Amino acid sequence: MATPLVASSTSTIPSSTATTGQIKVEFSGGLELLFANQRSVTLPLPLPTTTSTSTLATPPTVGDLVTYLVNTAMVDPRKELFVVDGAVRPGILVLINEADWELEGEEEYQLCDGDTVLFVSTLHGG
Amino acid sequence: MATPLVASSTSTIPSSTATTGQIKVEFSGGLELLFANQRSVTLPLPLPTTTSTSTLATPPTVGDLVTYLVNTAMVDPRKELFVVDGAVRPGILVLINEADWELEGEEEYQLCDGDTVLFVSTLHGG
Amino acid sequence: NSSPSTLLTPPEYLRYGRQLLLPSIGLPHQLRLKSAHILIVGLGGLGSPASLYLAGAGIGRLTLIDPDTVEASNLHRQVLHRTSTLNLPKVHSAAIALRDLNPHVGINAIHDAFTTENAVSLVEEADLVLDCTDRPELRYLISDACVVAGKILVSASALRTDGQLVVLNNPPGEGPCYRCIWPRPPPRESVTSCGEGGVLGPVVGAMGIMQALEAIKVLVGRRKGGQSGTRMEIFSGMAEDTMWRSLKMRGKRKGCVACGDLEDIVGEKITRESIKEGGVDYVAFCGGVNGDGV
Amino acid sequence: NSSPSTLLTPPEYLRYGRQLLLPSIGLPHQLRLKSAHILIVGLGGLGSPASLYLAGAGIGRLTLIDPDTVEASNLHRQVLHRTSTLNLPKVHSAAIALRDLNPHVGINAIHDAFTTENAVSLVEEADLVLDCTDRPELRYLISDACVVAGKILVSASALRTDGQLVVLNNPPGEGPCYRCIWPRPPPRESVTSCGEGGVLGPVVGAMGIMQALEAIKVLVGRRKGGQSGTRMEIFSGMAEDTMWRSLKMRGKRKGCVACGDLEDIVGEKITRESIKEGGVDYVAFCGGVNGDGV
Ligand SMILES: [Zn+2]
Ligand SMILES: [Zn+2]
Repeated sequence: MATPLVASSTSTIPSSTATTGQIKVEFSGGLELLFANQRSVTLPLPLPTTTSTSTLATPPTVGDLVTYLVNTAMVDPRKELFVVDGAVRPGILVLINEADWELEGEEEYQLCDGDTVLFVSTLHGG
Repeated sequence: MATPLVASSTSTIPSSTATTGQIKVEFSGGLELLFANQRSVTLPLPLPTTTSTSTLATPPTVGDLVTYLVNTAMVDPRKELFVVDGAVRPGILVLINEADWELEGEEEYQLCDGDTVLFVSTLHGG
Repeated sequence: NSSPSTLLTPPEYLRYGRQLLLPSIGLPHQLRLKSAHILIVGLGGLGSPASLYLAGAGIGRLTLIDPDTVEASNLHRQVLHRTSTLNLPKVHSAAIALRDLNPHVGINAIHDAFTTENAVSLVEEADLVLDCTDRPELRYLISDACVVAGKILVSASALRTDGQLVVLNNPPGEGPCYRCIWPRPPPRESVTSCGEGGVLGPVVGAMGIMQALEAIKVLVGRRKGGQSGTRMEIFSGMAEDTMWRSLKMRGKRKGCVACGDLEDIVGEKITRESIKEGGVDYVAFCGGVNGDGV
Repeated sequence: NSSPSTLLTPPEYLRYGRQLLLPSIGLPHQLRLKSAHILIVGLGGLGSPASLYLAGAGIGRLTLIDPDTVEASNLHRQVLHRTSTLNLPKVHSAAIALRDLNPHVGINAIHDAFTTENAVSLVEEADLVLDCTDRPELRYLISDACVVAGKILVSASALRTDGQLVVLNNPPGEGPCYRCIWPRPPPRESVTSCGEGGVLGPVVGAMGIMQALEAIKVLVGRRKGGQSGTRMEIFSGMAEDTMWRSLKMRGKRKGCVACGDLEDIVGEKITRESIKEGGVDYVAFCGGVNGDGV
C-alpha cells in the first residue's frame, strides 16, 4: 500500500509548538496519483518539516504547505507536475475550506487548526 | 415572499439563556414546501418558543425542535404531512449533522451550538 | 445465466478501450462486468440513463421489466425512448436502443408488471438489482425480494427538482434494507408521483446515471457498504449553492421484518414463500386499494 | 434566430406536461426554453447526455458542432450514438437521435471544427454555450468567444473517474471567465486526454447531464452567478464517501486579458478581431504545435 505522508515519529518537533492543531489536505482531479494515491491526509500543525525552523515562530502558510508537500510528501519524481518556478503549477486550483485561495490571500494565508486545503487539477477531457 | 421562521424580536427570551448558540434547520425532498419554501433557516438556542419554559433548564432536544417547528414555524395547515401521533411522520428522515438521527439518539439528542438538523422527505418517483 | 466470461473479443477490446485503461476497471473488472446480470425494474426516467450507461459499459446481460408503453409525456425525461417508438412497450423501445448501442449485451425484455408472483424468481436470476420504479409498494417489494434472494439493490428516486440514491442490502445480510431505513410506509396523502408533482428531466437523469455508476462500483468492489457504511446521496437540482449531499445512514434495524434475525422479530418474518403466496399485502401496507397492480 | 415563442402547440403541452407542472418552470419558462438557442461544442461524452436532455426539455434550437466521426471506442460513454451510426459524423448521428427524440427542436448540425475563424460568429448566434470539448486550447477559445459575444458559458470536463463543472461569464461581464480562473494554461505534459487516461461512462455522463441542468437553470433565472456567486462542482465518481463537492470560486480577475477592464490590462486585450484574425495563437499558448486543428 501507499506510504503514509506523515512520519509516525514527531519527536523532533519542539514540544512548545507540537500541539497547535491539524489540517486536512486533499487531492482531486488526478493529483492524488502524485501522492501515493491518497485523496485525503491529515497533517499536524506546525508542519512536520525539519528543513526550515525559521517559520516555527509564526503559523505556517499555504506556501509553506506547498513546499512541504513537494519536498517531503510527494512520491512521484516529476515535481514539475505539482510545482513550477516555486509556485503551484498552472492548472491546479487551491481551495482553502472549499473557497478559491484567491479569496483567502493565496500563498500568504496562515493555516489554522481544522483548515482543509484542497488541490484540484483541472480536467480537460470530455 | 416567505414569512421568516424566526420572529425578529427575541426580547421575551430570558437573557441568561438567550445566547447559547444557534442551529441550522434544513428541509429537502419537498418538505420545504411546508415551511414557506425555505430550504434552510437558522434558529437560536434555546429555541424561540414561549409555549414551554420548563425545558429552558436543559438544552432543547431534537424532539423539542420538532414540536417547535410544527407548532410555530410550519405555515402549511396540513400538520399531518410533518408530524403524525406526536412523532415525525413515516417517510421523513431526520439527519443530525448529516448522519441518520438513529446514530445520535433520535428525539432525545440534545442540540448544541452549530448543529445542523436536516429533514428529508423520501421521494418515490422515477 | 451469468457464467464467468474468461475473455473479451477483439471488437470488445476496441469498444471498451477507454475504460479498460482505468486502474479501477482493467481487464479483470471488465470481465466481471461482462459476466454480470443486472435486473432493471422500470424503464422510465431513471431506467433510461441507467440502462444506457450499463449497456455502454458492457454489462453482459440486462433484464428489463416494465408494464407501460411509451407516451409523449415521457419523452422530456425518458431519453432512451423516441417519438418513433411511441405506444410501444417501454421494454421493447428500450431493447431496440440498447441493442443498437451495444450488440454485445444480452437484453431480456419483459413487458409485464413486477409482482409478488414474479419478484423473487426475477431477482434470484440476477446478480444485482436497480429499483427504477415510482411507487412505494414496489419499492418495498423489490427490497424484500432482494433480501430473501441475497442481492444488492441500487435504489433511486426523483420528484420535481430533487433526487435520492442509496445502495441497500450491501453486502447482502450486512447493510440495511429499504425497511430498515423506512420501517413504516409514508401516509398515502404524502406520496406525490411525477405525474402529479412533475419532474425535471436532467434531475431524474442524474439519479439514473448515478445508479449505473453505483452498480459498476458494486461489481468492481468499490462500494463496500457494510453495517455502518451505507450513505444516501440527496440532490437538490435547483439549488444555487450545494446541490449534492452525502448522508450517513443507519445500519440494519434490529427486528427488521425483512432482514432482521428471527429471534428479534415481532410478528412474521418476510420469506420467499410469504412474498410469493401473497402473505405480504404491499398495496394495503402502503395505504392503497388493492388492484393497483402489484 | 431565437425569436420569442408566444405559445405552445397542443402536442407540446402534452409532451412537456411533467415539467410545466413545476413551479420553477411553468408556461412562461417553458416558452423561454422554446425561444432559446444553445450552441453545443463537442458531441462526445459530455455532449451526448447534454444534448439529449436539452432536446427533451424543449430548447427551441440546438446548434451542434464537432469535426469527428463516431468510433466504436466512443460508444461506452457517448450514448447518443449507435453501432448503426458508426463512421457517420457525430453531429449527423446526433441529429438523427435528437430529431427522433423531439421533432419540435430545430437541430443545426455542423460537421466542422470549432476554430478561431468561426468561433465568434457561432457564439454570437446562440443565447448560451456549452463547452463539451476535450482540449485546453478549445476551452480558452470558447471562453474568449463567449466573452467578446457576451454569452454565458456552461463548461464541464471529465477524466478517468473525476469530473468538473462551472458556469462562466455569468452574467456576461460580471462573473469570471475561463481565463480569470485559469490565467495560464497547464504545461502540455500535465494534460491527459480521455484517450490516454481513460474515462468511465457514467462519470462523464453525469457531468454532461449537469451541464444540461445548469443551462436550463440559467435560462429560467435559477443560476444567477455574479461577481462572487460562481461555484465549481467537482465529482469524484469512485469515492465511497462524499462524491460531489461544491467549491466557491473567485470573481473576475483584475487585468484579465479577455474580460478585464481596458485600463487594467497589461498587454493586448482579446477582441472579436484578434480572435478571428489569428492574433491569439491558442495552440502555441497551450504549449502545442500548430496544425492541431484550432
Ligand atoms: Zn431490513
Ligand atoms: Zn476573465
